[in-house]
Amino acid sequence: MGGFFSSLFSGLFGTREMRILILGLDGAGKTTILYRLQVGEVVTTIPTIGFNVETVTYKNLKFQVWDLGGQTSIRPYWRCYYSNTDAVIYVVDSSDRDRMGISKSELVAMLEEEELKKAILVVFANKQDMEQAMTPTEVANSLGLPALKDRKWQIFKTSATKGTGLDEAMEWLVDSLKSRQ
Amino acid sequence: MGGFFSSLFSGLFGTREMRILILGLDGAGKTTILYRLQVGEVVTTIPTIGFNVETVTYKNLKFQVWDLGGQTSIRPYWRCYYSNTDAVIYVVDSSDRDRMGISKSELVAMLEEEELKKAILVVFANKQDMEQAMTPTEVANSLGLPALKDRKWQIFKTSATKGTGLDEAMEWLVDSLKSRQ
Amino acid sequence: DMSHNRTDPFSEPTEYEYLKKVMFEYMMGRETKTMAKVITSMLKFPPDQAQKVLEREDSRVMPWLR
Amino acid sequence: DMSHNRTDPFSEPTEYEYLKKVMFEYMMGRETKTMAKVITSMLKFPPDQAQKVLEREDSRVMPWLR
Ligand SMILES: Nc1nc2c(ncn2[C@@H]2O[C@H](COP(=O)(O)OP(=O)(O)OP(=O)(O)O)[C@@H](O)[C@H]2O)c(=O)[nH]1
Ligand SMILES: Nc1nc2c(ncn2[C@@H]2O[C@H](COP(=O)(O)OP(=O)(O)OP(=O)(O)O)[C@@H](O)[C@H]2O)c(=O)[nH]1
Ligand SMILES: [Mg+2]
Ligand SMILES: [Mg+2]
Repeated sequence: MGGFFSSLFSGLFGTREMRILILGLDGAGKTTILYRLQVGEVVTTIPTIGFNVETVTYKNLKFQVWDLGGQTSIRPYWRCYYSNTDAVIYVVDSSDRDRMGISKSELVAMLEEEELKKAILVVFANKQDMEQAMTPTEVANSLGLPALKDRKWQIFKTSATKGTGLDEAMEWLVDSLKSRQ
Repeated sequence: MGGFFSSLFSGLFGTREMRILILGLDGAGKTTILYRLQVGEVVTTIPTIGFNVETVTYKNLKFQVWDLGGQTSIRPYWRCYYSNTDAVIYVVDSSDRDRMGISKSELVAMLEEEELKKAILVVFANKQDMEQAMTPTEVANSLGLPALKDRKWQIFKTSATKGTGLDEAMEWLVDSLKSRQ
Repeated sequence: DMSHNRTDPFSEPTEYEYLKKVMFEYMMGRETKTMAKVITSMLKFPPDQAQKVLEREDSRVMPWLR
Repeated sequence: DMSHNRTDPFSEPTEYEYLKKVMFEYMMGRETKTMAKVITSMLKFPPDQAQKVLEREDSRVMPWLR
């Protein structure tokens, strides 16, 4: 009986699209990552004034992925998109040492929001192909990740343009989302 | 038979609300007039940033009356309201000699619009209670009304605050709308 | 002073207040076709976008005629 | 220079472009609840108006549950 109802349930509700937000400062590589994930290619991007939203299928899971513009003046509106979010991909330009502090404040403010309390956090230490890139450990420390409480999180080194590290990160994310259900 | 169908028709369509716009420069008295017509009283007004829309019943005819703000910066948006308009009440502050030229240009621009081609025009030479008020004839000439072609129009002297002249004007409007149908 | 090369129509508070009023009415579903005309012209929507929006308004006013 | 005492959120072209984009999506009926949140906060709707708008969005997402 339980089996019948639970499979009925997964039939009705199990195919709900997961909602994922890609956040991070302007120029971090969010849009590049979104289309890498969706079409597997590097697309030419312009700064996102607004958002891109695409359906991405990964390991039989369907995601509705929102890539929000990261410029200073429109960052305050990120919060309008938080409701019902399952995971946040937070993208950092690992070579942008000067703005690591700003990136941290935005991350901290975001994680304080009630609506994101249960969201899983994956940090992409992006642009690892650049010479001056900080290591994932350095990025994690700069963002204060080790001090996070009550949060499932992980950091991965990625290069969206070279296409490295993304699979590993997405695999972790998918597993985390599945095991959470 | 014709009688049956025509009364069926008037039953179905005859009660369509007439759409009337009240236009004119800021401070001309549009909002004062709208509420004079609707509730029969002088209300305290503030400059209209946006519009007021009210249902006014006059001699068994139902009007949807739109009073649009007349300030310079929002006048360009009057045209968004023109569609399906049966009549325009154009209100002039008869004591505002300095701006009679501006009032004329706005009127002329309005009457050139295709969507208002069939609309009846009633001009209210308002604020007749003021000492320095121009006469209706002077107002009509300043606005270039005598030169109008293909337009059913009439001008009335009114004082929205004293309540004079409005009945006469509305009576003419109602008769014109009825005879037009 | 950035106000000289601004591309938006909010050169004065009146227009901003006006937009808010019209947006509110639109979002509450009142006279949406008219409000849509005001919004698309205040925000200077490109013609193709304005047309799409207004066509959509037409179709929602009388769905039973489609 | 009027830009100092302006009450609108369009201190730079980016916000204006952003509003246009979000308005268009809203008017095309896409993700209207989320778009409504953005619009009401960009235009700084008074709390009671914002609430009315968002309640209306809730009711239109699932009319069959009313
Ligand atoms: N070297 C290098 N460049 C990258 C990488 N990822 C993205 N970029 C480049 O960084 C620039 C900005 O990338 P976008 O994806 O547009 O950045 P964004 O985060 O979407 O920026 P906003 O839309 O303004 O918030 C582009 O020129 C990308 O090609 C990377 O891993 N390595
Ligand atoms: N003396 C006199 N004052 C009038 C008359 N009609 C209106 N007023 C006054 O003129 C002022 C402006 O009137 P409103 O009705 O607000 O003007 P409006 O045309 O709606 O102006 P906007 O909303 O800015 O376009 C108010 O103080 C009114 O009381 C009138 O016939 N005589
Ligand atoms: Mg982008
Ligand atoms: Mg008024």
